[in-house]
Amino acid sequence: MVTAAKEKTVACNDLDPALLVRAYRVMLLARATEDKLASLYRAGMIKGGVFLGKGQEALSTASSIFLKKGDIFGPLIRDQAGRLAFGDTVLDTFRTYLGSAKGPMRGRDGNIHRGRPREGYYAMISHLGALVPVVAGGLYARRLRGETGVVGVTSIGDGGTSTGAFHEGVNLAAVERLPLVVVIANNQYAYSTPNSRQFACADLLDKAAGYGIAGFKCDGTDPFASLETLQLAVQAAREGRGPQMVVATLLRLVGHGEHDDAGYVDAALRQANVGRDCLEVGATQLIESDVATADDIAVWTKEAQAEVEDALNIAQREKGPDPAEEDWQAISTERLADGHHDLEDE
Amino acid sequence: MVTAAKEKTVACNDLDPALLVRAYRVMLLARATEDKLASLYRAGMIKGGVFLGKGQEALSTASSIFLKKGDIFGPLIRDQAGRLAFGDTVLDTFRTYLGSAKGPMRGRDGNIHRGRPREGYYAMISHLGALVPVVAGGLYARRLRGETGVVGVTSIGDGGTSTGAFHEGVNLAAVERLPLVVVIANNQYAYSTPNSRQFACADLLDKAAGYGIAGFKCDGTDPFASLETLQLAVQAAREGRGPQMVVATLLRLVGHGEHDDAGYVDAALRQANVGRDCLEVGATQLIESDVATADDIAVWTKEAQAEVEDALNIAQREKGPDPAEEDWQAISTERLADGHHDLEDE
Amino acid sequence: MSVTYLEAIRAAQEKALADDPRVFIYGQDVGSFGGAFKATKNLAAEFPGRVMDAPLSEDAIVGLAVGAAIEGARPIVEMQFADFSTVGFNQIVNQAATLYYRTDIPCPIVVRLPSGGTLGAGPFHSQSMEAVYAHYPGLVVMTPATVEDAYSMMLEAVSIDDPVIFCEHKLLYYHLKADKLPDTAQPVGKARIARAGRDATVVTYSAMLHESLQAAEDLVEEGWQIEVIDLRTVKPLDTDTILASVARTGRLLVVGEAWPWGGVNAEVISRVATEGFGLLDAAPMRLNARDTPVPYHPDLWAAHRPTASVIAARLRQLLTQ
Amino acid sequence: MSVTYLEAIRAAQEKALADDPRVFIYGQDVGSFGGAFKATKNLAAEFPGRVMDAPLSEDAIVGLAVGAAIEGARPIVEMQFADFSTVGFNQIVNQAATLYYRTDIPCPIVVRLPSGGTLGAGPFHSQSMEAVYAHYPGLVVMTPATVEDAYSMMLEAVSIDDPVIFCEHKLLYYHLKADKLPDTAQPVGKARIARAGRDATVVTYSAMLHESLQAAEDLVEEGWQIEVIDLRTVKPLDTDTILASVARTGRLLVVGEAWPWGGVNAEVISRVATEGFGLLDAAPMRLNARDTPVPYHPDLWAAHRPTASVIAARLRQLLTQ
Ligand SMILES: Cc1ncc(C[n+]2csc(CCOP(=O)(O)OP(=O)(O)O)c2C)c(N)n1
Ligand SMILES: Cc1ncc(C[n+]2csc(CCOP(=O)(O)OP(=O)(O)O)c2C)c(N)n1
Ligand SMILES: [Mg+2]
Ligand SMILES: [Mg+2]
Repeated sequence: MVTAAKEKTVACNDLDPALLVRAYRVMLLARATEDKLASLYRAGMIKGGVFLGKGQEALSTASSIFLKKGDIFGPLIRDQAGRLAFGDTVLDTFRTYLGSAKGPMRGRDGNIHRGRPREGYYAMISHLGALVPVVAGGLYARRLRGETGVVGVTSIGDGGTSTGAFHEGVNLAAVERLPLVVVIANNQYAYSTPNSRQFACADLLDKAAGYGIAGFKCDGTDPFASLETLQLAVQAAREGRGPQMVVATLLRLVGHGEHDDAGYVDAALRQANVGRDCLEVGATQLIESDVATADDIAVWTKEAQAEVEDALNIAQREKGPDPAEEDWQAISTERLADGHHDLEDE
Repeated sequence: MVTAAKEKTVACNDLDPALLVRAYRVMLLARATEDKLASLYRAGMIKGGVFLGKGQEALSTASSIFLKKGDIFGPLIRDQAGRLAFGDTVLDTFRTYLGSAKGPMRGRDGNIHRGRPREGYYAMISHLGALVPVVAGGLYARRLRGETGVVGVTSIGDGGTSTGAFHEGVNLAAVERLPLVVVIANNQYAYSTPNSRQFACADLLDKAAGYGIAGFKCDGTDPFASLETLQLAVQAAREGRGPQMVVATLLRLVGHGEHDDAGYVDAALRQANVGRDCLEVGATQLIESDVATADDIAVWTKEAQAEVEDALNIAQREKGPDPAEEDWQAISTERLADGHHDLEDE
Repeated sequence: MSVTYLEAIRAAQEKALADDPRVFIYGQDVGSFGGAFKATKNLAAEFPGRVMDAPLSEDAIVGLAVGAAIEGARPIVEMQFADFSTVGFNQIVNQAATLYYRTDIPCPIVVRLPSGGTLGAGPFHSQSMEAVYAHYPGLVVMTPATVEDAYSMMLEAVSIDDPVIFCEHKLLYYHLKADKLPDTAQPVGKARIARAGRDATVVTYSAMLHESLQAAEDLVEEGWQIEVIDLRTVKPLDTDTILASVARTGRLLVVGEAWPWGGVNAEVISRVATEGFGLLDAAPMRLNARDTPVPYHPDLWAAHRPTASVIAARLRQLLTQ
Repeated sequence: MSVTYLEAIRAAQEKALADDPRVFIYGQDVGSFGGAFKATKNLAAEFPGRVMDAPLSEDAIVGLAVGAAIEGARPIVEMQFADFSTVGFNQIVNQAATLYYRTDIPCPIVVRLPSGGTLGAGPFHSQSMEAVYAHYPGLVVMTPATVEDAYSMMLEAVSIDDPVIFCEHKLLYYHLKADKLPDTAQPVGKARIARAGRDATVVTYSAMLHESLQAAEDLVEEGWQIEVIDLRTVKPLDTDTILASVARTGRLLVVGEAWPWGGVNAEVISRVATEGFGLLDAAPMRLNARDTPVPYHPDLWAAHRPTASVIAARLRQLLTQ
């Protein structure tokens, strides 16, 4: 049983430059996608909420970039970047927000609830914490089938750690010694609620020992540190060392949703290290470590924006679902459909 | 914020001999009561389950004996002793098991679900963990009203620590810095489920730091140690040092309920220190520390048995509730009762 | 001046806090932020220490309220969305709802559930859970449909000694307006004839009241006079008012936004069929949402729940059968 | 040889485990202990690693099952008592029930709920939650009343691709016996005429089937022939069989053990009233438990739920009105 909560300060030197570039480009793509979502929201072109992960791209990318085909990723609200790194597309992102019938949710569910579970990309429900045992269950089934070396990653916020579902899920994963990595993005607030009204432990990482699982800590505004930490955590899980908890500190640089101006965020936090923009930090890191030049980054940024425009153009031309063609069935076994549907007669 | 998990090995010398005697006599009374409940069950005189706390009397007594009028006690399944120490009576115990209309539950609820909430003695529902936030809420209301120095104690098993309710409740209490003492009776099993299938932490006390609350540990088979530990914990809570977690190791010396022969319990555990009978340990302690003689204890035992017989005699003569006289209302506001009660017409 | 449905809820909470020191509010983001929908705006500043942000723990939030109620407090707890009350479900249906029956101690808590569908809200921010709670003994379930009721029923919810599930409809929050807050109110537990008529009775509640009133209006030019009853509370359910109306009209349509299996509509029809069978001139009818999760896309959503035109169409069937 | 209702459930799980490697069982004490009621006795030894003790975490237990189902497994999870499913409620109604609609991926899990009242079981070990689950889209809710159905419906529950809430009645566990397990079965989703009659129809399910059959028997000497329909599944609800019976008898009594507000009884009456209004010769009736928590004392419990004599009395009213 691994009980020691390890803390690791990371240098970038373990990471392949190609990976660093790939990760950074995902971050750029996520940012460009979200910037576009924000404008669409402001233009009234998205019905319902828009929930962005600005400032969390580094951690989110790191969460899934070490996963392979056959692994499981259960992203949460702020994981636009991690989704893209795991194989989600900008097109499917827009399709889901715009309700395209061609999107993975076919207009039935929207925004951050998208996924392609058959491909290991699970689709969250809104209830925070609820995804933790589901990802654990996916891993459990894989092991039962004899598959080894599979890893599952899921993420949660500081607020989500207060849910019973989080607790039960992490504890169950620990008992079953499942290869689950739980990434806690401690962005200081749950909607408007500061950490002081959310938990009383000195450090969220103190929770790891309480579950008897390994713990890692990193600066979530630092892409290199996030990558190296997640690489270690994913590797440990893959090697059979049971669940791993990663606690990253950072700040969300937008509102909870685009309707929210985040006026409650402490100005001092915005100025502090925790309030850094990981894209800026990453750019400096890449340049200083000679992995890329400022020009490279400018080009990638343009390319990301172009990709976003292209995807949006496609998604905007796609139709939404036709209510008349829906089967309006919530179960798959047709013969067991309950016959009583008043609205159908209309 | 108190985050250090303290461990304390206790000597008996801090405790008033009168308290030691009182505690031991409560333990004897609880044991005598439960022995009688077991025979009533075997004789088919109790309908429904009988759930006993044999082996846990020391810890349970210690849990509530330091509480005062105005404090809150939220006992669980194995707390016959703690209930008695807090002011519950043997008579009400039998009344509740036998369904007497004069019992605090008036035949509406039974066995371990009894309480007198107005007197700070809360009545558990079956769902484990669910009482934790309720006791926290009681303390919250007291503080809001300006009362200080109030303490609430509630208990939970090793199994109950896996519930979301436990987690949410303890965390909330920590955030609110409520004077709550949570006593975890780690009796090695949840029904038949051993700790190895319940949690993976090295020690349940490791959870305290994860909530940012103080932690104590004691040998739950040792009455003196249990008393001294709880005295410290209750005092710390009373002094405003926030929630306190006490983890005690012991074994339940009966089945989960009287229908259960506990055949799943590891024989080695029964032989080990954890399998000691706290009543025997307590007797030795009292005698060795010159607080009582073997004769005293024999007399007290007889007196406890006599008290039990007397109470049973009364309870057995009392009537159950008369269905025809029940109001069959689940809400107190009569004018808002829903008018639709088919069975009433019969 | 005009006041919205949401402002009425806020004003009622403000008055409750001002009038009764036992009242406090507990819920996620209800403090200085004023709540996800601003139903507690400024209340934390106005009533220091009595309007508190809770951890993200619905089970513990309701549990805390029950404990506080045992000690004589009168907590109002806000669920951020009704849909999230599923994780506080056990404390509501097994702890709060059983307390009085078991221990003779009332449990005066109010659980606010921002309920019902809105544009683009999708499967987990749109649910109508009134029927689930009404099924459990021990709960009062309120479903105000007007600004006046939002205000007066919230006040009464706080003042009665029993647990109240207060289903406020999000679609009405900002758009539904009244000139002013009411001074008097119909007693809780009594349904209201929102529109008098003689040809058929529509029984409905919450946001569907407005769709139903619109449908009734649309049928006027076809010569039909539709009576529309607003249930106001679904538990208790005011069977008498319903039966009296059906006695006049002989025809019944029940309209609700919740799912079709069971629920308020089934209960209303069942009561009329069992207790007022002879009053019916034609088979009663009902309109619910469809039996799927509430869809995200506006077009799907519009086809998922009853709307005025669907209600009107169904009424035409009812009137001519 | 004879086989009990409980043994049938055990045998069906055994067969499912033997026939399909994707099946596994997860729940508190289901492993070497064989479950609180012994519904999984010896299965852990027979199928190593596939029948596992779970931590005391209903939410996580159901969540695990959903995740496993996504990966193609077919988990059976046991709640120790139906009443405890309230703490796994969110995973059932929001995670499992919505998966197929949202993602097009079926969710073949079975949630076993030991349901209903027994002597001295009290408020938290007696509940009947079928109506609560049936209200939610996306769930199949089975309520077997016979040994044969306990067996064949459990097999079908495991084999269909959708989440099944399997409400097994604890009162039937040990006492209800059959000569042997069935080879064939009526399809799930079809109700069964448990006793043919011509004077009135009783629609019922689960343990109340046996009270209703007894009542029907008691009325024979008074010259009445009562038809008794066992719903078998409450969602889907086999409206056709009910309507066909009411068409023959003209009279309907619905009997259930759950609470009166809403629920199966309301849904059945509502369907008959809306779809078979003309078939009724008299007002339909219903019998439920009373609207309080299920009481502990045997005398209160006996007065809380319908029994054969109460059903017979109500039938006499129905037959003579
Ligand atoms: C169980 C539950 N309760 C309430 C909500 C409403 N809600 C959505 S996001 C949010 C705050 C989440 O905070 P955190 O977990 O820290 O994640 P962050 O938004 O900061 O990324 C809340 C309260 C929810 N989604 N689920
Ligand atoms: C939420 C919930 N799930 C299941 C049960 C059924 N149950 C009653 S006692 C018990 C075992 C409890 O174990 P533990 O918490 O260790 O306490 P102990 O019985 O050992 O004192 C279980 C599973 C319950 N009461 N509540
Ligand atoms: Mg956060
Ligand atoms: Mg235990």
